[in-house]
Parts: sequence; C-alpha cells; structure tokens
Amino acid sequence: MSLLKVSGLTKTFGGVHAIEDLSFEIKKGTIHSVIGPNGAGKTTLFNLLTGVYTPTQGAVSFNGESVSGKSPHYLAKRGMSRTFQNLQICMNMSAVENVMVGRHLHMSHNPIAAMLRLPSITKQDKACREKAIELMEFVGTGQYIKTNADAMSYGALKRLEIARALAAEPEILLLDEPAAGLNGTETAEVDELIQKVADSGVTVMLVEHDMKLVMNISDYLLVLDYGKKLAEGTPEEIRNNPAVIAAYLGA
Amino acid sequence: MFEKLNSPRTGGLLALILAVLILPLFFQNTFHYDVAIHVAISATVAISLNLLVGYAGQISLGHAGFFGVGAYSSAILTGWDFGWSPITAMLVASLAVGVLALVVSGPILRLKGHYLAMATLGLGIIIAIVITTEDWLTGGPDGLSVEPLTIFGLSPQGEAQWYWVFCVVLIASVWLSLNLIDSPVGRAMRAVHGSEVAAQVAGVDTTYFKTLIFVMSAMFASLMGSLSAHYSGFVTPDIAGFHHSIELITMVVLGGMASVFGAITGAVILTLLPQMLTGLEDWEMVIFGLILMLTMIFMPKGLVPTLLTKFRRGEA
Amino acid sequence: MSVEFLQYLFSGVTIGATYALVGLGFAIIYNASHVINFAQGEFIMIGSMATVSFLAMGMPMPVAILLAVALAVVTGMLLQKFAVAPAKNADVVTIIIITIGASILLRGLAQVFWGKSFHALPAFSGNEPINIAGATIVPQNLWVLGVTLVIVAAVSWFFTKTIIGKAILATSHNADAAKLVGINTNMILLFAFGLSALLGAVAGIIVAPITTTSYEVGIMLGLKGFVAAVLGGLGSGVGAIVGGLILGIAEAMAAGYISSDYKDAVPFVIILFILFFMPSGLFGSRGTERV
Amino acid sequence: MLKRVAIKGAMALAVSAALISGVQAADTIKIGSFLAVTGPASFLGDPELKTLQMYVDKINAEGGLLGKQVELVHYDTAGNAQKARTFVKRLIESDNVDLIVGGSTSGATLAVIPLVESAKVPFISLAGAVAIVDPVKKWVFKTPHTDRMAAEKIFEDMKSRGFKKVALISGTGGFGRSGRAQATQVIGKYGLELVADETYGPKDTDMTAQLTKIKSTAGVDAILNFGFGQGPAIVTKNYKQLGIDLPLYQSHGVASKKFIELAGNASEGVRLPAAALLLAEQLPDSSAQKPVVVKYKTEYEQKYNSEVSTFGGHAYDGLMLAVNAIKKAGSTDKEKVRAAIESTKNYVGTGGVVNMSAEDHLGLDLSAFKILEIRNGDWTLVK
Repeated sequence: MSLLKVSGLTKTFGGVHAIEDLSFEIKKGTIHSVIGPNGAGKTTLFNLLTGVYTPTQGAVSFNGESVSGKSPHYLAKRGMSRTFQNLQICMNMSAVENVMVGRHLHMSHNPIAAMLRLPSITKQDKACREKAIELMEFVGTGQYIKTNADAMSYGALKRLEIARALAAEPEILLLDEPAAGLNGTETAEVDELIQKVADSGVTVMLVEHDMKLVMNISDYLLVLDYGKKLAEGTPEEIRNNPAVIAAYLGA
Repeated sequence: MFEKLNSPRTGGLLALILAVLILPLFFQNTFHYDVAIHVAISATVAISLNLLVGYAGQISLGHAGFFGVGAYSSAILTGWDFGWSPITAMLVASLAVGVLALVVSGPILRLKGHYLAMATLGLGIIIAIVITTEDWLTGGPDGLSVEPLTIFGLSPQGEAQWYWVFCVVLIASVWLSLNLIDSPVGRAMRAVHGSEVAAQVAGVDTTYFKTLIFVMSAMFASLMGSLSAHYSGFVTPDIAGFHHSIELITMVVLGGMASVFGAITGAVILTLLPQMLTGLEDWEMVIFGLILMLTMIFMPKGLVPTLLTKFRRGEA
Repeated sequence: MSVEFLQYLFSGVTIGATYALVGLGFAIIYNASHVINFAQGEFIMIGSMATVSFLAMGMPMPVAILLAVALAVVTGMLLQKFAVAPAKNADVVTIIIITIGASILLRGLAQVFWGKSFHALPAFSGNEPINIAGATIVPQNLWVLGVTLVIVAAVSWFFTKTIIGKAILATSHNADAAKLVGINTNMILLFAFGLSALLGAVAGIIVAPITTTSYEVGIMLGLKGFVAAVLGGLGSGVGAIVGGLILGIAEAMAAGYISSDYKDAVPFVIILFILFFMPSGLFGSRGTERV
Repeated sequence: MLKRVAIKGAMALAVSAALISGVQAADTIKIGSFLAVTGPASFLGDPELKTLQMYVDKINAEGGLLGKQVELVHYDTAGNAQKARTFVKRLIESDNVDLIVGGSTSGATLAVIPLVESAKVPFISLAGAVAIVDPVKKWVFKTPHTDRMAAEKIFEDMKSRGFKKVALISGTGGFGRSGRAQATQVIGKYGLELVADETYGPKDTDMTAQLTKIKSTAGVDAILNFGFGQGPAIVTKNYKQLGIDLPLYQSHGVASKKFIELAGNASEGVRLPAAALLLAEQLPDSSAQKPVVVKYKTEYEQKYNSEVSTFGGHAYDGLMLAVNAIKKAGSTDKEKVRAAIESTKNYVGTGGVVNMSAEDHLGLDLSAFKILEIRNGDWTLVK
C-alpha cells in the first residue's frame, strides 16, 4: 500500500510554476529517489510535502490522511521527518542537543515541571540523551557528542541532521541531497547509512545528484524536469527511458 | 564531583549563593543594600528577558512596559481606592500582563528581526504613554506612592530585609531558568532560535513555544515590577519607559545572550557603572557610551560567554 | 476642505518631511548593510547643533551649514568604520546595542562641547506668515518641503543613474556577488553611512528654525524616523518617504481631531497595526523564506 | 569554571561597593544635592548646579560656615525619578549629608519625600508643584513659587483685563500636567471659564494642530500655556504663525531669557508671572529685593557668562535658607536646622520675601510674583 500519495500537486511563485500538476505514490518500506536537473523543483517538492510551503493546488495524503496545507510540526507528529539541502543545524546548541531536539515529540512539554526539574523530567531526559548518543553513533558522529554544533565539519553536520531526523522515529524520512558537498569516502558512508536506515524499516525519500549513489540504493525513481514529471520507475527502467536520456544528455 | 561543580546548575548556583551570603559583610550602609537590591531586581528581569531574547531568539525592546504595568497595577490595586492585599494584586497584575502578552503575541511573534524589534518597542512606548497620560489613575508624570508589602502578615522592613527577599527571588529564578533551559521545553525554545524550520520539522510547534516564552517572560517582568514597586514605595512612568527597556536589553546583550549568569553580570555592570561614573559630571554619558560600544565591538557575544570561551581555551 | 484640515495637513507634511528624510537615512543604511542604526537621530542633532555653534563663531549661514553637514558625514563614516564594520557578523541585537552606545556617546560629546541649552536657528528667509486658503505657514515650511523634494529627487537619481548608487543597490541585493564583480563593498558601506548622515543632518538643519534644537533632539526624531522606515518596509526608499509623510500627517490629524494627549502614541499604534496585517511594512518585499 | 567567574564577579562587586561608598571626608558641613543637570529638564538643573557650586565656593573662600568648610555632594538624576531615589539614598546613607538642597523636577522631589521623611533629613526642594508642601511634610521645604500661585496670578491679571473665556494648552511633562491640574482647580475662583484644553508632549516640535483647534474655538479671550523647555517657545512661534491675535500667557516655566531667544519676535507681547529676579535693575529702588537680585544676577552672569534664570535663583534661595538656618541653629543637628528653616522670617531672596511657619513650608505669597510682558525682546513690568 502507498504511504504517501500526491495528486495534481502545483506550486507557483509569482506566476512561475515550480511544481506543476505532479502525481505519484510512495510505497511503504522503499527507497524512493527524486532526480532531475538543477531548478527542476526537487527541493520545492520536499518543502511542499513537509509543510514548509503550502501547495497552490493539489492534494497530499499521508497514511490515508489528507495533509496538504498542514504545518510541518503537525506532519512531524504524523511521522514525517526530513533533512535539508542547506544545513539547518541549531548552531547555538551542542551536537547531542540537536539530536535531542529531534526527539521532541516523544518528550513531556510541561514548562512548570521542566522548571521544577521534577524527577519524571530528569528521568525522561536521561533516556533521551542516551538515545541521542546511540543515534549519533549510528550515523557515525560518535566522537562529537560533547562538541558544539558550530565546531563540527560539514560532512559531520550532514550526518548529524540525519540523526536528528531519525530521533523522531519517523515512518518516512526525506533526505535532501545528503551527499552534497561530500567527498567519495564520505558519500560511500552516507550510502551505507541510508541503506541501514531503510533496513530498519523506515521509508526513505531521497533527492540526490550523485547518480551512482541514487542508482545503487533506490527502489524507485521519480524524474522531474521544470516542475513536471518526466519519468517514473525502477532504476533499470529509468536508465533506459529515452525521455530521461534526452533530457540528461541534451542538457 | 568536580565535573558537577563545573556545571552552571551546581557550580554557578553555589557561587551565586555564596556571593549573596558574603556580600553583606562589605555593606557599610543601607545605600549599599539598595544598590544590591537594584542589581537583584534588574538581574531577575534580565534573566527572564534573556530566556526570550538570548535563548528563544526573539527581540524585545519593550520589556519595561510589562514591568511598568506590574508596578502600576500593584500600586493602584493596593492603594486606597481598591485596598487589595499586595499578594493578590501582584498575582492579578501578573495574570493581566500574561493575558495582554498572549493577546499581542499572535500578531507580534509572526514578525522577525527588526520588524519584531519595532513592534515590541512600539508596544512598550504605548504602555508608557498611557501610564503618563491617564493621570487620574496613575498620577501622571509625578508618579504614585505604593503601599508596603505584606505577605501572610509578614512585611519586609528596611533594605537589609528586602535584600534577602530579592536575593531569594533571584536565586530561585536562576535555578528555575537553568532547569528550564536544560529541558525538552528549553531545547525546543533554543531550537526556535537556532533554526526555526529545523525545529518545526522536528515537531516543535514554534508558535506555541514562542508564545509560551513571551508570555512567561512578560509575567515575570510584571511580578518583578510589582515587587520593586512595593520595595521603593513609589512608582513613576520612567520604569515603563523606552530607556528602561533599552537598559534591560543592554544588560542581556552586554552580559551575554543565552547565558543566565551573563544576564546577572550585565545587571551588575549597568547598575554599578552609573554610580561609579557620577564623579565625571558631564563626561558621564561619553564614558558610558564608549564602554558600551567597545565591549560590544570586541565581545559581540557578551562578557560571560566570551570570557568563558577564553578560559576554556586556556584550560584545554 | 476646511481651514483646520488644511492647517493640520501643512503641519503634518512639514514634520512628516523630516521623518521621511530620517527614515530614508535608515533605509539606505539598512539596504547596504542590514543594520538598523539607532544613532541615526544623532545626525539630526549634529547637523543642527553644529550649525548653531558655527554660526556663533561668526561664520555666515551657508558656510556653517556646509561645515555642519560635513561634520555629520564624517561622523557617520567614522561610525561605520570603527563601530559597525568590526561587528558585521554579530547578532542583530548586538549591533543595535553598539549603535545605541554610539548615540549615547555622540549625545554626551555634544553635551560637553555644545552645552545643554536649547537653540533656535534663524529662519532662512524670515518669519512672515503666508496665508494659503485661510491656513497659514511660515516660509521655513516651504524650505522644508522644497529641500526635501530636491533631496528625494537627488537620491533617486543617484541610485538609478550613478555607478556608486547602482553599486550600493547591488551590494544590498547580494554582497558576495557584488564583491565578485569588483565592487569595493567596504567603500560602499562607508558611503552609505555618509549619505545617510547627510540626510539626517540636512533634515536637522532645515527644521531647526521651526522646532528648535538641543543635544537631545535626536532621540525622538530618530525613533520616529525608524518607525517611518519600518512602516514603508525596511530598505524601501519610497516606502520610508511615504511612511514619514503618513506619520507626520497622522500625528497632526490625531492632535487636531482626536486628542493631543495621545498624539505621540499615534505613530506607534499605526506601526503596530500595519505590522499586524502586513508583516513587512507597506512596501517591503514579501519573499518566501528559502530553506 | 563558571564558579571562578562568579567569584570574580562577586569580588568586583565588593570592590565597586567599596569604591562608591566614598571616602569619609574630614569635618565638613555636607550639603547634598540631586539635580536634573542632563536630560529634558537640564535647563532647570544646569543653572541650579552652577549656582550651588558658585556659592558654596564663595562661602568656603569667605571662611566657611560655623568655622567649617562646606562640601557640596551632587548627583545628576537626568530628570529620572527612579535615579533620584537611589541618589538620595546615597546622599543620606553613604555620604551622610547634613541637609539636602535639590530636586529640579516635581516628580523627582515627590519620589524622594518618603525617604527624607523617614531618614529625618532637612530637604529644601527646588521644584514647583504645590503638592510638595501641601499638605505640609515635617522635613520638606521648597523655594520656587507653586504652580497654583502662577495660575492664580495669571487669572488675576486676566480678570483685571475683563477676560471671560480661557483656552488652556499644556505640556504633558510633570510641570505641565501639574500646572494644568492647578489651573483647572483655581480658575473658578476668578470667575473665568475654561473653553479649550489641549496638550503637547515634552519633545513635540509642532503645536499648530492644537493651536488651530483653539483658534477655531468660539469666544476665547486669552490663551494660557503651561509648560517648560522648548515647548512654550514652539507654541509661541506657532501662535504667531497662525496669526492668532488673542493675548498669550505663559507660565513661570519660561522665565529665562532663553525663551525669548528661542521664540524670537513671536514672543513680543507675551505675558507671564515671574519673580523679581528677571527684572533686576528695572526694579524700583524701594524694592527690598533689588539689592539681592542685582547682586545674584551680576555674580552669576560674570562667572558663567550666560543669562540668569529664575531656576538658578531658586537654588540660590535654597542654599541661603539652608546656610542661614545652620548659622541660626549653631550646629548641623538635623532637628535644630529643620526648626531653624521652619522659623525663617523676612528672608529676602530672589523669589520674594520668605516667611515660613509650621503650616507653610514655602513662605511666599502672590506678591512674590510679578506679571511681566515681553517687549522689545526684554522683560517689562506690567503696571
């Protein structure tokens, strides 16, 4: 069954169509990649799916619930998590605290209890910290646990974002160019990491330029061009799709 | 053990308590107590303002307005027209300020950066103008005298007793703030500052948390306004004015944003400095402005965070 | 149109023109560096107080005015070079506090060297009231309007037609890109502060014969100028000018038709109201945040 | 780590506390003062401080008081009443002053009254509001004429000119607010009617709107402006600009040459109540005040090379009342000095002839005020 269903999705900025009449589905437990040339609307699509932007037209349903126009934190509550192409790390916090923010939905938000530091809070907080550390080790940033976020390298921050997104225990994880700006070794590590995440049962949606990485790990691909769907299918099908070849070679 | 002493919650709090206990040994007269009390009042307000500005990243240039509403509400409600008990008046005032903050927070907290600065500044100035103008209620520019404070039949007499009252309040607020910052609520708040969109996709209802901290910090300012009104026995519109707002935010920024002890340091400096500069007569403003500028130019993160980083680097 | 209305309008437009010039100063600096300069009001003070003091030294009026404007421009550039530039990566609030410190410093210096009393500049061309359809103005009102018009025209010509003006605009859009195409962005910032100081000083000088001046005159005018700039949408020159005029007229109308008690609150009520419904002011850009 | 910082902070605090406690001076008579030397009311505080400094120096040069030197301890309140409270505490507790002469604005004075009352320190205020001495407070005195007296004097003059309807415009600062309240209270006594009531902010730069409203109010016979600072000068200019031909009265808040300078020829014909000091040489030789005011005026203007104002005069009177009282008491015993001030009789000062009593801590009557008119850029006595 499909976890995420998009139909007729359209977003315009001042008359320009960034996404135009886009429909597709994502099945549970798959790795689904979105590819396309620069400006094809991939990040815009992510922003629409996660509620950062409001669609001009069309519908998004998640687990059978219509969620178009809902706020990001509502979608997060429903089990949607993401990373960003341009890092969105809280530089005013330590690395582990960034990941702990990711567990926000699983924590108590009573300010009075927090101010009084009631035992229930400290207990929960301790568990949260342990979980965050575990996740940092999982994504391979174990050595940065006490480091401030602003003292970490770009590659480490990319992985820290994934840890933060995983901390929410999402049903679907949207990764926006997780390998951008990384060198070969780092890319391979991220490749492995995504595979690990998918194996743990999380549906992954991926925007990526690195074709090798994409073809390697994706179950399905969606090809965008100028905000429209150009092609859709398994890596094998896409590789042989004449329209895709034309667009990529022609460009 | 040493690890714990190094943390702000244990070590910092202990040091603060120690300082509060030792300081009176140096006090020679009630004026010294008075200065210390002013430091404590400002520090407490600055800490709550720092939660909003330093931790949650929302500028407020109108916080003295809330302080003023608290002070004036207490003055008016405990006055002969109403004759309420100070504690009731204080709580009601703080609730009213909370409601006011809640009402305006909707539209105000959608704003960012300089627009937010402008809106809060405007709000503070409007409050000050209302207080100055409605003299049938507030005594106008000449101010209003305030009944003494009585809580459960007890009433602090003289500066020395008030000193302990305000120090207890200060220490309590330091403890509560440190707890809050290091909690899921506090992290959500700081995430709003670090990256609003990241916080949102992590499931943080940023509007709720911004509103929460804005309302809390306004209510806190109001409570301190009430207390300080009872202490000084007199309120004038100056306490709600633009200059007081600027003074409060300066304490936060000078001492160090996102640092509880920074707010205290800022309050100490901004309260003592004018007292120390009095001998300079006409040059007072020049020196004050210069100190403010130089500190911020060379330590843009504020005194405490900058010095801490220096020390840590030295240790490492 | 009743005589009263016309009178309120004249009064509002005159004071509004001052707010507009100060607001334009805010907008220019904001455009070039995304800094709100809380010391903007002090340029007004320096312009008018320096003119007063140069006149007292026996200089003729035009010389005194020129020197006063030059002094303000130099002050503005020094402020940029030694206070704002070193802190360019600091937090918004930190820079606000730096400029507040600068304004206290400048006010303090003015107080030490020029004293604390109020002064009036002589009117540029007499005080004989002029009657227009029953309402009266003094010739200085016309000076204020005329000079404001000329300056606004000159500034808009400057930004659209001259290389430096275009460079400032380019820097404001994207400082890194501007650097890449060879624009000396440091010079541009310096220039923006100088220009904005010039506007403030001129505003201060042309209204001083009407409003009197003292070392403290910058505080309120500076604040109102800030309101004007935000009302127009920060960074929009046209916005700042329209904003200033709206504020001035609204103040005068409020004093005339509603209550003079709350006249000073009017600009702030307007700005809150506008921001509640248009979070980026009247002419501000409403782009979607990029993530 | 943080602890170390905090301890350093505490030490710094302690050191500064020691610093501000001040060095306990040798055997001097200490006169404390807190004035608005900067800020919007600096035109009050500035001449007041200059006067105090000049005459304290003079007293010391002439051998001091009771054989001791006089020390003036002064703090600038910048017109902020909250600051005034802290400084008065400092004067009383830390500097141990024998008596206080100060408080430029009514707000600052009213705010510190509870402090001086409970500390039992004689305090001579230099501020205008009638509320300072009405009701009488045991330790508080004042030298300037009250705003109520100013209003009464003005209305007396209006009545004598046969006016009926008065338009009031006032500043929203402490002085204007208080003046407006007093004017509204006493106007009935003179059979006059208030037909317009406008206000302007202390930093306003244009009052044409308010004056236009007054201009279009029917039947106004005269306009009264209660305010100080640059406000009244702008009111006067705007009044001229609008071509209003009604008589304009200002309060005693403009009683300095600065007003004429700021308002220029618009001030011609403006009337105001003021102390004899402004007339000085113009006073008839029969006036008891003439030698006092001429002497003060000459000395002040020689030393500071700027025009004398009644505000400096209030400080002169305050200091002299204090000095006389200490002489009379023969000590600085606070109760004795207080009693001596209260028993002041026939002190001829710049503000008038002062006769204090237990019921009257001001000691001036309406005769202390003269109605002046500005003619040819100078004060002239209205006959």
